[in-house]
Amino acid sequence: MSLLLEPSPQQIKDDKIYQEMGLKDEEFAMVEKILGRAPNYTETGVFSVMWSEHCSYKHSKVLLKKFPSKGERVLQGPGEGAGIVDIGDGQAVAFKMESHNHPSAIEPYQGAATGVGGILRDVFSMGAKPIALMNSLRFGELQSARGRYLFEEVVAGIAGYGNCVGVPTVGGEVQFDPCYEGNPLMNAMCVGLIDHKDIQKGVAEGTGNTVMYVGASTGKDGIHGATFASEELSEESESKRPSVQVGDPFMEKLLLEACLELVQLDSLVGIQDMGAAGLASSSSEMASKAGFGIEMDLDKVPQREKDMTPYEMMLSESQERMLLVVKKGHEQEVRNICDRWGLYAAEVGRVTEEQTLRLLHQNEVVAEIPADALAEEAPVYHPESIEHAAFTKNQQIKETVFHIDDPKKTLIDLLQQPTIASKEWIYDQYDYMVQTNTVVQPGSDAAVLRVRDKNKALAMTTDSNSRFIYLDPETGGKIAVAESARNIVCSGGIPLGLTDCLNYGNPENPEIYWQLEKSTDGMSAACETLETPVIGGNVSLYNETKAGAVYPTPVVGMVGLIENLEHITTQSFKQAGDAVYVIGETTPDFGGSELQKLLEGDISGKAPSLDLELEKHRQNQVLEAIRAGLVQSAHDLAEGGLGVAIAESLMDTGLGATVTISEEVATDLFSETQSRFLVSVPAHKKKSFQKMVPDARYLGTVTNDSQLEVYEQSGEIVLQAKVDELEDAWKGAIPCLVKSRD
Amino acid sequence: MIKVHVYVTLKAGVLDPQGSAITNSLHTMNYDEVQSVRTGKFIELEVENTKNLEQRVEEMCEKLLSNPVIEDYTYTIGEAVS
Amino acid sequence: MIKVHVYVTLKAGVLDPQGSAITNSLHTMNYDEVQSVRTGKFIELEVENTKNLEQRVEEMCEKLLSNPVIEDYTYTIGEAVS
Amino acid sequence: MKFAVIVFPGSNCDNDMYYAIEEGLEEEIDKVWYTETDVSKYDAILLPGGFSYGDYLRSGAIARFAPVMESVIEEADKGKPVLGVCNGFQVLLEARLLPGAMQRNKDLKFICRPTELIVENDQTGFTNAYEIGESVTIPVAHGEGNYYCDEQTLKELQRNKQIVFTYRNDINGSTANIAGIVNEQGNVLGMMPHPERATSDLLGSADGLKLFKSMLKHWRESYVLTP
Ligand SMILES: Nc1ncnc2c1ncn2[C@@H]1O[C@H](COP(=O)(O)OP(=O)(O)O)[C@@H](O)[C@H]1O
Ligand SMILES: [Mg+2]
Repeated sequence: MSLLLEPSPQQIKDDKIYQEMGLKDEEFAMVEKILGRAPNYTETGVFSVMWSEHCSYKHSKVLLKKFPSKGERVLQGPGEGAGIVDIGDGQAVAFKMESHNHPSAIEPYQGAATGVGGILRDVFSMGAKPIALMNSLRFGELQSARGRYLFEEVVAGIAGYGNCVGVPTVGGEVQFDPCYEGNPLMNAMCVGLIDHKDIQKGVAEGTGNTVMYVGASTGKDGIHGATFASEELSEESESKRPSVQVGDPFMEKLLLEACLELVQLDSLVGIQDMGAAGLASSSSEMASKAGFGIEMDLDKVPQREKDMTPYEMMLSESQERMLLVVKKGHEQEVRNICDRWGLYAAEVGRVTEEQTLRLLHQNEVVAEIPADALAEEAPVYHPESIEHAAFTKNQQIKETVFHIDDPKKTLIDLLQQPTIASKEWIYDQYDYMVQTNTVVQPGSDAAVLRVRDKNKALAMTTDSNSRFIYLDPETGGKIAVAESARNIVCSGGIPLGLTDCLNYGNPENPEIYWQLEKSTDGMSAACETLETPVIGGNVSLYNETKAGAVYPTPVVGMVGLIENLEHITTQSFKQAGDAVYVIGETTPDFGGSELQKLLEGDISGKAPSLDLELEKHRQNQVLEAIRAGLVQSAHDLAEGGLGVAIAESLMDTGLGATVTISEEVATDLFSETQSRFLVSVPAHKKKSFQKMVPDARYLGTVTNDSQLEVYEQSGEIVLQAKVDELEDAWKGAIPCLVKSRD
Repeated sequence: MIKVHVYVTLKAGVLDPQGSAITNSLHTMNYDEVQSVRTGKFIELEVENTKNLEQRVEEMCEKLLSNPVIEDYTYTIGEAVS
Repeated sequence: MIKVHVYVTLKAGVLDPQGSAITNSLHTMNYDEVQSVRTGKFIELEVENTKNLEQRVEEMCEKLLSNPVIEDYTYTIGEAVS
Repeated sequence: MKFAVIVFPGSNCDNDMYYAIEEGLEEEIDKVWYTETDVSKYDAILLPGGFSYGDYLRSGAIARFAPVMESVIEEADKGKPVLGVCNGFQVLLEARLLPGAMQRNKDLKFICRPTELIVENDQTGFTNAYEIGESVTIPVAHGEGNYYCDEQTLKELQRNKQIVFTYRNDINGSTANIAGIVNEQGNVLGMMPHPERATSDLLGSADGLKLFKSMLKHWRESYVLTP
């Protein structure tokens, strides 16, 4: 009966109801042309979600094509649930990152939780067993009660979901900046392990094969509020209010286990999770990819609420659901597995020769759309691009050189900056050990997981310094990729490839589009040189509030292969007497640095430059030294420069260090020049190390007195601090910010 | 002192996985007469009698005790005791 | 169909960390009139009308819905509806 | 020695437990599905960590009624070793095989970290390879590990030496810093920390392996050597 309240095709057209669903006039005209008639309400809804930015990438497709996505090891590039890279022994690693920014801003706990759930399904629907979760988060500076609430709840939501499913959350990154105050970012990444033979695709092929629905029933969750013609339906609007997606990690765990068994069935043709745009996208994409069609009987879709309309069922984003295509006659095999896991498997349709998505409801055809039109033929835009005024302005600003009176105080202040401070408060809440493969726990440059029964391990990291990208999108884009690779290399790994999540403001604003264009150029260039193909990713645009857009924030999630367990390296100093070196020259680079933010309250100027060839060379050197067994610890120099890196290498070790720097104290200790590493080397291997890495500069030694002492060449002491004191400042900062009250 | 009872429930249409798990469990325990279970919170406050008690309780419910995005609440204000 | 409301509360003497956290939050939000907060569960069952309804509800509470080591429960049985 | 690790829907440390026995201890182990009704052929029963039934209602509350539990309770009553870790401990409490109850951690947050424990009783069939007063590092990962019992129960636990492990520092608000307890007969151990996560130095600690070694030693002494 609610069907009757839906506007007719004529009304949709005349009253431009399609606009409320997000379709533009010219897009609606395209739909009419494709169908040869005006679409009905359900069809309009399906087009509008499939042609949304989130599903169609209509503003970013052109840019994504630039990313290098091929490589010797790449088994699956962008286009499926997750990309897949070979790691030898018939094994491969599948990984992907995705944003859940908007839902996390509205309901932070559930938004973050369902973000984790979605990315897990992307990976296990490929047939891979999820072995690790990571995340990348952005918040305001925790000055407001709302900001702290968002932060606490997002972390709790990630923990609540991941811990319950039993996939360890092994790391991530978080930055705090006022630009994220009203629009936090929540990007989740999942890494899975798979045998080559088990790789699945989301395809619906073979006329007559059965389409099955497995998992939670469909409710009205997540149907976008703006897509309701609320005025016309006012008497029902209360009950039709779109509800927030709520995650059920327990259901996800059952679904995960069932899917890992299902992918072993020869009779399984294709499998895809119902993520954004739910049933609409999974069905049309599976059909389109395979060159077939799907006919679905919506009465057979398990429904959580009474009287759901086809529109609601197709657009619902209820969680923990999968769509399967099974060889005809083999449905019982699927049911058996699902039964064992307490899941309901419904036969909801069949694959058709004719390449159409046809939906039946109460014995009537309620939608008939060419499958390709939804998945492939979405409009593609080439928005206008204009150099961002902030860039123009910042390029003109002269370099500042800072002078510091009290280096110790500055170091402590920097260690308390939330972006640098210990993230223990966060990862203490994540079960990072379940599955018992986590060899390097959160807290080092990259997390490392062993591959069971093999003498190898996987290193993984997420990174992005959006301040640099804001100041200079192209250079900042390069830095994001390079920093990730540096983190992998410091752990003893060879970077294999990356997934990304592009978080930006409104691309219809030419300056924002320019940021998107330039930063992806920079990323692409870095990927070429560093040989890290992009095997998947996600785009999140329109991250804006009245106060403006977020910094351009392309987050990189990278995975590396450690070929021998003995190569596993962490950032912590290991033993008194070891020699400390810095690799790479230091110049005064303060644009976008933590020191600048600390002293001036804001960022400005030029981002540090990056020479990709030099970067590659240094990474090779470090990796070579690690693999030769010459290195005890390795750490990349990032936020806060050398001073912070040394302090971080001392945390929780009980050790100390005595080092000598040049006369440029501020620069030497706190500049953020790129392509630099801090390593420690056993005393008796100094010679071999210096031979292998001739441009390493000797700084001093690790000591056992739990003190950090920094001297100038002249012998004058610059800084002397108890490591305990540094540790307290560093560990106390975030708990203290969270507890503070207005 | 006045006792205030606050009942926080999930809005209609919001998934209640906990409720479903309890329903299933009751069924395996042969309580087949149970059709459905919805879970919520029951919060007891002891409050000094102030002016605008009702308004203040309502504020507390809105701001802290319930999450208005997914939950509804009701409350009862008891008799003053001791 | 009959609505049964079950209220599960912590036994007196059992610490309620969540209740204390809420009390503190309310105080920082300047609801100083709040003396103490105890949290519990509110469970709504929809039950077919059976014989011994009361006894069966009591059983469910004892066995599953509450843990007698730390919790007490009360319930109300509503009017039959449709 | 033949171990069973029970798999409830939502268990997620069952594999870890499996590997701890198979690779760490090098003994036999089967995964036993929660619908099985007879576990009598095993020499020891392990209830793993995780979120059985999503931890909905109260952790362990629903799993306690899983079909397999009747047989587990029967075997426990007969004196067979039963070890519940984390969620497994919570199930044992709900099943009243052990006294007390679990509440949310005092800070209301999940905590995951390596934790220092003190061995309070080295005379049990689970701890004979440790020494009393020994300090061991075994990780915790729980949101509801705040052990509660009333004063009288605590006195009994103390009198009967049922407290087996305590936390060196108060991490979750547990009564008397209790991390693990046995029943009066000493054959049922429940503990929040995860010994199966501490079975090799590569993972940060091998201190948990001794617990499984204790079980093996105890079994050999009590069943194999006696004719
Ligand atoms: N949101 C998060 N979730 C989990 N771990 C985190 C998070 N943020 C930071 N970490 C962990 O804290 C450590 C330091 O992070 P970060 O300062 O970003 O390191 P880097 O600059 O070397 O990438 C890393 O081990 C990282 O995995
Ligand atoms: Mg790093």
